[in-house]
Order: sequence, then structure tokens, then C-alpha cells
Amino acid sequence: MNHPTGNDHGTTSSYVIGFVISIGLTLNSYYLVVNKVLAGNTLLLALGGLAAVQLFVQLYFFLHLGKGPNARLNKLLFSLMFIIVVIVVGGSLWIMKHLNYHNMTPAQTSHSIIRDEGYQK
Amino acid sequence: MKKNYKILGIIVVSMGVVLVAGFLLRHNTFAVLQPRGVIAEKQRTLIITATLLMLLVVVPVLAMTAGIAYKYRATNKKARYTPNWDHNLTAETIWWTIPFVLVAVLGVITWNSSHELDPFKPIASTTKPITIQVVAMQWKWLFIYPDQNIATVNYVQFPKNTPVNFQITSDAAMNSFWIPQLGGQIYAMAGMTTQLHLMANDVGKFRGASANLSGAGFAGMKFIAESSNSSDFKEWVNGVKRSPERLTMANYAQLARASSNVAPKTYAWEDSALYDNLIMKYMGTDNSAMHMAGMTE
Amino acid sequence: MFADLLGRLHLSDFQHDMIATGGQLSIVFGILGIVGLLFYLKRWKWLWREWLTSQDPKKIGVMYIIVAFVMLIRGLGDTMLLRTQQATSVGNSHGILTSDHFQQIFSAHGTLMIFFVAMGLMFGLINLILPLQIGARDVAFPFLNSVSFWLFAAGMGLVNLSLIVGEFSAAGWLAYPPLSGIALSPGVGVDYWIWSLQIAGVGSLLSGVNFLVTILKMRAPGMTLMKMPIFVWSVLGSMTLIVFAFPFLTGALALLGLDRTIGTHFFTSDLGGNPMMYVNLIWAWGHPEVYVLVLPAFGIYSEVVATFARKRLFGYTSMVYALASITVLAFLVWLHHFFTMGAGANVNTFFGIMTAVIAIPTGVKVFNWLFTMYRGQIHFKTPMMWFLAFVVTFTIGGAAGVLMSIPAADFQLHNTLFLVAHFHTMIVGGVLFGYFAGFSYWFPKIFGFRLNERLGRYALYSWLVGFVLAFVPLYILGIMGATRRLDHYDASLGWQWLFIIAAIGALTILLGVGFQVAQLVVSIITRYDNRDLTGDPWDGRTLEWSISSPAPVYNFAVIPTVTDRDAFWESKQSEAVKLPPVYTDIVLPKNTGMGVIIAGFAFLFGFAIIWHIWWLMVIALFGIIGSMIVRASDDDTEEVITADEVARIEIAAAQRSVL
Amino acid sequence: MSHKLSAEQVQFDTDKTIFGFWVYILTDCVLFASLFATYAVLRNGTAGGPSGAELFNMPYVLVETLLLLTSSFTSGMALLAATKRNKSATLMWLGITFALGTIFVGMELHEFSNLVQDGNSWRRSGFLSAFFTLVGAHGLHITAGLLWLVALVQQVVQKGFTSGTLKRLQLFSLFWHFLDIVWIFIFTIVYLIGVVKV
Repeated sequence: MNHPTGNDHGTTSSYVIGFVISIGLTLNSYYLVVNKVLAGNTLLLALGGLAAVQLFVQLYFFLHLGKGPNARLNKLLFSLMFIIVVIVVGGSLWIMKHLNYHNMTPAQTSHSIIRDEGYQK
Repeated sequence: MKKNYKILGIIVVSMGVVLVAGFLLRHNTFAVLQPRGVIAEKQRTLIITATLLMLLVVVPVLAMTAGIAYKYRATNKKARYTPNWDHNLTAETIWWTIPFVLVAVLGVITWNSSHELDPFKPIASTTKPITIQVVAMQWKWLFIYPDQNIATVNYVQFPKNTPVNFQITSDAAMNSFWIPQLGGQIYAMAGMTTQLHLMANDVGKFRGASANLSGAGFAGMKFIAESSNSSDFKEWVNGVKRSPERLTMANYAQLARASSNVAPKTYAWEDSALYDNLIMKYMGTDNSAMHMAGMTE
Repeated sequence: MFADLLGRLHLSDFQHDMIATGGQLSIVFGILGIVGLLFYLKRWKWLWREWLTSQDPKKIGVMYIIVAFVMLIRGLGDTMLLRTQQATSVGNSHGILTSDHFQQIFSAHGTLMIFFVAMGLMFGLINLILPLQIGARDVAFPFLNSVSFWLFAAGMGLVNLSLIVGEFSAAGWLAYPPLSGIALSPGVGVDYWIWSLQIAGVGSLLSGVNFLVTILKMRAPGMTLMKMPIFVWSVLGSMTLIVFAFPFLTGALALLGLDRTIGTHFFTSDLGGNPMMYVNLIWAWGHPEVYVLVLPAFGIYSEVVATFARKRLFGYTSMVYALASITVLAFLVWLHHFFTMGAGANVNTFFGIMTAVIAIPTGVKVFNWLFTMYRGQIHFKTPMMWFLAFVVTFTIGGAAGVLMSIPAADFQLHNTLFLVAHFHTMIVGGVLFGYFAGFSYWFPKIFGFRLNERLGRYALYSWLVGFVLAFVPLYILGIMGATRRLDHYDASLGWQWLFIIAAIGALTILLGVGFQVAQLVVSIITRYDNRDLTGDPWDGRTLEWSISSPAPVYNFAVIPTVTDRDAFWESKQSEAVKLPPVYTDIVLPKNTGMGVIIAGFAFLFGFAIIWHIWWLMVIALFGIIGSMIVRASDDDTEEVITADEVARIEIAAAQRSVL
Repeated sequence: MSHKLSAEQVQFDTDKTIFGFWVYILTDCVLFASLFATYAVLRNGTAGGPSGAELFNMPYVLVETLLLLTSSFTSGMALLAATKRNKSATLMWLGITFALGTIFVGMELHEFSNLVQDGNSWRRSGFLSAFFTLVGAHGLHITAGLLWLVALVQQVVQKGFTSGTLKRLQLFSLFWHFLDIVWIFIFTIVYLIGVVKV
């Protein structure tokens, strides 16, 4: 059993690096939005990407996901949680988008059904 | 030998029970298995084929259970006993692949049937479809005929062999619009329109009901769907046109008061925008083209 | 002023109609009877010291099972009322219940049976047996375990309190909005439902975390994952499902609670709300929940079949893969509960096919059980009989499930009595039979004597015959187009005689429960002749049979080292001479009343929110936080059992086995 | 501990508790995921009322985000100081973390009260209900963290660096970093994407 050495909780430098990168990422995404540098789906992808990068930066530098006595189990459970959240939240959004057939007028619905589901009218 | 008599006895008794039950059931109408509509017929064949496919696995499993349990009972000294034989690759591959194949076949059936029997998909037919707007109220069904300018409660009639486009909404709790002998059910929800496309093959009266709990009067939320040949239908429509009551917004408010097991009623001319107003009432004005400011309070 | 001091609680909330008053009186007099008995026998101290403050998972397991059996009896009482109503309410007669009361009863029936009977039996058996099977002395977080049980009991208390004051939800066991919204259900019923499930749900989530960590961190040395008993694998799968699915329940209930209490618009039909999102969220938890219940039952079947066929479990690895794939697939199927909401053919097809795919691992497990029996020597004791009853019912029910996984077929069968019969086959045939098998299989290990075999078999026959009589008519009625939850139907439909047979079936199940109670009483009376002296009554294979019965408080005097699967069977076969054990001091958690106190505050918190007694809610909240801080700063939480004390207990047990 | 537990046993218990707390944090992630999913679905349900673009004051939110990020950093510094058994440094960093956290909650409450005064409370529309509940749930978690921090500081002062206080400091810093990660997603999904006309 390894006794509680310093490396389990990172060193000052690892915290500073993580902190600086996170600030950079936050300001970057803020800049993209406020100055309208990008728009539409590309902006969404950029923001999503920046958020994901900051997630993994903080997981590594602040939460030390990769280090410590339970490293392997922590990573395994985190990825299982991540997959389940992606499945259920992504699935829910997919379902609720499709349930929007009801909010359109019947004419709009029939048109979009043919487009989505590929029926011949 | 005593054990064998007991098992035989059980088998004979259970066969007897099945026969008596079959005899007693001969008068009942099995709505799901005795369809009168195009959609319901396809759904019945689908149910029967799927059940037969399933029996391919169920019957062998039950037989094996009985056989193995009987043959390898502890008192049977002749049976082979191999305590440590705990895996066999061929056997395991067999019972991973058999269910896989069965599910693959079912998958194909599921893909085809879901697309073909989608309640939102209009029925391909040469005759001109009739549109009926359905409103699920506090424990009764209101049917509005936008083209014929009539409305009815807990009773709907349409000509046979003509596709019927139901546009369904609700004015209170969530319900489920279901006429078992004509086709599958679809939920009726407030503030939105769901659709159901059915077509009756021949003349008859069919029981319809709400299949989703919607409050105290839920059990009384049933209606009669009747299909008639087109001449009788025209005659019926003219008859309803002459009925004294008119379905105005005021009349509707009175009808909307909670009541159950309501006897069928008919209304003549009605406020044609009623159905759309009901949806707008819940919609608020955000994602709908028409800004009905007055309706949002 | 005094009136609003109690929020919306008024005297009138204590009055009920005739039948509800029956329920009210049975609960009040039941409690008074028990309290009176405790005073008469002067057993209050014993109860507080031995049971209420116990941190021993075996005692907590027994309490779970007691609560579950009491709730089973109340649930079956609801069943009899429902069956009587449906058998008599035809044409112009309206049976014995009003519609609203009928709807409250089936809502309570569903909620009690799933959350307090099935979850109660599951956590009871897991608490009793899991630490023993992995060679551990305790669960990972003993105090958390005690708090979880008492939160479970507080939730159960709240549900039953609705019989005494106020009413219960009439919107079904999953309370779909807009019916469960404040507009259409203005009463306190749905609030009772929400807050009893929130409190019990937090307890279940904490137990899930607790047992997940116990399995992953506290196995005996040498017991790698692939050497664990299969029941432990099934519990690992079940706990993973709890840990990742219960937050969806907490979220959905919280949002519905906010809708009803402070006027938010999550699931209202108007002002931007979306009731369909509730249905989606509740079933994102709902389907994993039914797999949470059935996986441990599968684990029990594997243990029972291997032991009573005197054979190693067939295909251990493929059984583990089957469990793992069910655990993952459980999160991919939830839309089959609302195919009829009309999400379009592509969405319906995806979830339909994924639902059918789950049948593959389940089918594999059944074949593996059959081949465990193949070329074995099968002893037909009650646990084995429960397994055979399971195979018969579960196979048919499973086939009905796969049939309804096809969206177009489900359009005709959804929300009918066919669906009701299907999920009862799954839960009674699969889950309940499994936990009854586990209960009679491990009873000697916990209480030191075996259950009466003959009465056990009578109970099984009554349950099985009763089950067939009660649910085959429902399958038939479903095909006839009978929807669920009907408190009245027309005479012309010719359904009544089928509902009467179903009522007879329910009575036969009640007879089965009667036999189970008789079995318990007779076994206790004749416990001396049925004593389990060796600790291994069934010639078992796993570690729990390697210690004396009833299992001592510290479980293992010396933590065993495991070398292979079926650790105990291997050690019995090997001739290696066993060195006399060297006993050491054992540290066990000290009894504490904090679990009861925190759950007591949670009960008050729930009661206060239901009745909008805001001052009481704030006090209860501070009570919970305060108790946690007091517990956190208390360092003297463990006690020691000295080595010679352990030696004395072990020697006494050894002498008993020589008798 | 009233009796001698071997150092190995203490280390095993600490790792077990931290692992258990990590599993709890994963369940909290799933709870927030359900709130995010509900927010995403109800985002357009403004029922004629104002949408995100009209309500959110971006510079204000940026300050909030940087405050929380800094307090996450300082809680890391506090843990490092604790592992070096430097009591005064630990208390100093914990104090800063507490201050930043309190300012963050204060700013959030200020934003909420402005919204409510302008008539845009959680009763106004589905979108606003989802906004208040998601951001409010995070705020409640932060407040619970601050309460916990007070109890921790009091324990460090009274008992110094026992294995118990060290363990609880590690748990607290895990919890605080987790909350900062949740805030990253709130900042991106609720505020940034909310302001963009999508």
C-alpha cells in the first residue's frame, strides 16, 4: 500500500497549469460568443469542444483522475457513467425531437414524416 | 409409480381446464384477434407470426426443463453424474446464436411493421379520406367533422372502405385513443396533435375506449365507432345537421365540465376554429405562427 | 392563526369512507398492539440496543425482510380489494369502491410492491448474504447502511401514513402528468407518493453506492472478479444500475414536486411545459429499475441450481457476460414503455429491436441453468422448486414481452390487461419467486435452523396455481381489448366470469402467503429438530456455508484466502490439512441511534412538505444537517471483540457441530 | 481512534471512503445530466416570455465563472498545504476558497432576485423553470459545500491534521472541483448557447 505521498494530489505546478489552461478555455469560449466570431452549428461545436477540453483538463489536473490508489476503478466507473449519460441524455433529446411531430400542424407533420421516415406519399 | 400417477393427474386436469375455458370463451369477441379494419388485420398477423416465432424457443425450453429435471433427479441412480463438467464451447455458441438469429428475424419484422403501420402514415387508397378531429375531454370523447360541419360526443360514424384521418388532441389529462377492431392506439395529449389513420373493411359497430388513466371517470370514457356504407353515412350526416344544439364555445365550456359515461350527443354547425383554439390554448405564443395573444393567460 | 400553523392539514383529513377507515384502523391498532406488547414484555431496551441501533448488516437485512413481508401482506390486501371490485362492478352495479378510491388502491399497490416489497427483499438478502459470500466482515460503510435502511423505513411509513391522514395518489404507480399535476390532482395524494419515494429513493441510492464499493474493495484476498460467486456478480450489475439510474428518479420526482409546490412549469400542458419529458425521464429510471430487481434473482437461481444439482454452474464466463450485457442494455430500451406516444417509426424501431436484443442474454442464462441441471443429481428442496416455477412462468412471460417489443404489436397490447399480466409474470414469476428461493435457501445460515419443507412446498403450489388462475384470465382479457385500471365495465362484454377466476386466483395466492406464515411459525416451534449444526445444511459451494449458523456477528473469525471459484466446495474436496486458526482482535462498528434519528427527521421533513407546514420543514432540515455534523465529529464509532472472545464463540460453535 | 488501527488499515479505510465518495459524485453527475436534459428540452418553451438572449448579462456571468474557477484552484492549494501539514497556509487557502464561493453565491442570488423582480420568475415559463432549477441546484450544492467548509475549518483548528480531517479535506476538494466542472457546462450550455440566436 503506498502511503499518502504528494504525487497523489498533484503538485503546485500541476494545479497552476490546470488553472491557467481553464481560464484560457473559458475566456476563449466567452470571446467566441460575445464577439460573434462564429455562428450557427460551427459555434455550437466550438463551444462543445472547448467545454469538453476543459472537462478533461480539470479531471486530470484538479481531480487527478489518472492517479491515486483507485485510479483504474475511478476511470472505469467515470467512463461507464459518461457512456450512460450520453446514451440517456442523447436518447432523450432524439426522442423529444421526434415527439415534436405533434406540435406541428397535421400538414407540416405529414410532410416532415415523408422526409424523415422515407415514405413515398 | 405413485409419482407418475400424480404427474399424469396434473396433465389431465390442466387439459380439462383448457377445454372448459375454450368452451366458455366461444361467445366472447377477441377484439385484437378479430379485426374489422385494414390496420388491425396487419397487426393481428404480426402478433400471430411473432408468437409462433417465440414458441420455437418457449416450447423446447419448457420441454427440456421437464425432461432434465425428471431424468437427472437425485433418486435416479442410472443417470450419469459429471459434477465438474461446467462448460462446452459448441453448446454455448449454439445458445448464443439461436436467440441471436431469432432476434435478427424479429428485427427485420420490427423494422418493416413499424414503418408500414406508423399511425402518422396516411393509408394509400383511391377513395378520398375523411378527416375527423378528436378531443379527449374530462372523461368523454368529442368528434368534430371539419368538412361536414357536425360534431358528436362518444359516437363516431364514417363510411366503410374510406381512409379516416383522425387528428387527436386532449383538453385535460393524457388519454389514449383506441378502437381495438380497427387498429392500434395513439396517445391524446393537450396542446399538440397526434394522428391515427384507420379504415374499416365492412359495416359494423366497434367498441372504442381510452387506454390511459385520465382521472376518476376514466372507466366511463368509452365510445362507439360505427362504419356504414356511404349512402347511410350521408343520411346520418344530414340528420345530425338538423339537430337542435350548436357547438359554440359556450356550449363547449358546458360540455367540458367533468362527467363520465356520457350518452352519445350530436351537435350541428360548430365553431370550425374550435379544434385549433384548443391547441393554441396550451401552446402559448412562442413557437406557433399565429400569435393568439388573448389565449395565453 | 392556529389553522394555517398546520399548513393545509385539517381535521377533515382524518375522516375516510367505510373501507378506507378499515385500513386506517388496522394500521393504528396494529401499531398500538405492537407498542403495547413491547411495554408488556418490557422489551424496549432490548429492541433499541439489539435492533434499532444495530450496524450489523445481517440484523439490518432481517429488518428489511420483515418490512418487506408486512408490505407484501398489505399489498395483497390491496389486491383483494381490486379483484373484488373488478369482479363485481359490472353493468349497473358499481362494486364496493368509488372510482377515486379504486385508483388510490392500485397506485398504492404498485408503489408498495415495487419500492417496499421487491426492493426490501432484495436489499434484505443482499445485506444478509453478500458480505458472507465475498469473505468480508461488514459492508463498506456500515453507518450509511443503517441510514439507508431507516430512510427506506421512513418512506414506507409515509406511504402508510396516507391511510391515516389524507389520501394517496390516484394517478397510478408512476403518476404521469398532467393528471399528476397540481391542476388535475390538487389533493395531497401525489405529494405523499413523491416524497415517500424521494426518501426511500435516497436510501436505495446510498445502498447502491455502499454495496458497489463493498464488492469492488472488500473481497477476501485471492478472490479476483472471475472467482466471485455468481450472486455477487448479479448484485454488482444490479448496484451499477441503481447508481446510474436512480438519479433520474430523483430528478423526475424533484421536478414534479416543484411543479406541484412552487408553481414551476416543467410538466404542465401550458406555459412551455412538456409532460412527455416526465414520461421519458421516469422510464429512463423505470426500466433499469426492473433489471435492478431481476438481476439478483438471477444470481440466486444460479446459486440454488448449482447447489441442488450438486454441480458447478455451467458456463460461468458466459453467465457473467450475459449479466454485464443486460446491465448495459438496460439503459437502451426505455422507450418501449411509450411506443404509443408516437415518436415516429425510426425511434420506435430502434428501441423495439434493442428490447428484443435483451432477450438474448436472458435466453442464454436459462440455457445455462438447464445445462447446470444436466447430468447433475437434483434434490427437489423448496429453493429448487421455486426455480422450476420461475422457469415455467418467466419463459412464457418473457415471450409475451418480446412480442410487445414490436411497436406495431404493442399499439394493440399497450395499457391492456395483457401488459398487466406480462409485467406481473416478470415480477411475481421472476423476482418474487427468486427472492422466496433465496429466503428459504439462506434461512438456516441466518437463523440457525431450516424451514419446514412440506409447508414450503404447499406455499409454492398455492403461489403457482394462484398465479396461473389470477393472470391467465388477464392475458385473455387483454386480447379481448380490456384496458387496465378499469373500475367498471359493461355487462354486455362478457368479461365478468374471467375477472371472477382472477379473484379466485388472488385468493389462492393469499392462501400461499398463509402457508408461508404457517411455515415460519411451525419452523420456529420445531426449530430444535431442524437445527443446522454444521453451518452447511445443503452441501453448499460458496463461502457463506464455511462458517457456523447462525453466522456470528463478525462473520469470519479468520478472513479466508480464496484460490478458486466455489471456494468452499474446493476447500471441502482438498485433503490439505488445515492449521488451527490464529484468532486476532476484530474491530466492528459500534451501535448508534443516528440512523433512526436522521430518518425520523426525514420522515418529518416529508410530512411537512406534503402538508405545507413550512416551519416544521425547516426544523426537520436543520435536524438532518445537525445530526450529520454530530455524527461526523464523533470519533468513537468502533468497538473491539478481543481474540479470546472470538475463540470462545468459535469453540462453542465447533462443539455444537459435533453433537 | 480509541484503539490502535494499523497504518495500513487507516490507509485502506481512507481510500475506500474516497472511492465511495467518487461513486457518489458520479451519481450527482447523472442527476445534473437529467436537469441538463430537461433544460435542453424546455429551452424553447418560453411561452411568449423572454428567452435567454434577453435575460443574461454576459460580463456578470463571466466574473462568476472566473470566481468559481479561482476558488477551485485555491481549494487545490489548500489540500497541498494540508498534505505538507502546514496549518496556517491551509487555513488561509480555505478562507479564500470560502470567500470566493460566498461571493459567487451572492452574485447568483442577486441575478435571481433581479429576474424575479422583473416578473421573470420560475412561474413565468417552462424555460425559466428549467433555468432556475438547474442553476439553483448548482447553487444549493455550492451552499452545502460552503457549510461543509465551515465545519472543516473548525475541525482543522480543533483537531489539526488527523487522518480523519485529511480524508475530509480530500473529499471536500473532490466535491468542489466537481462543482466547478458542472458550472463549466452550465456556463456553456445555459449562458453561452442561451445568448446565441440558435
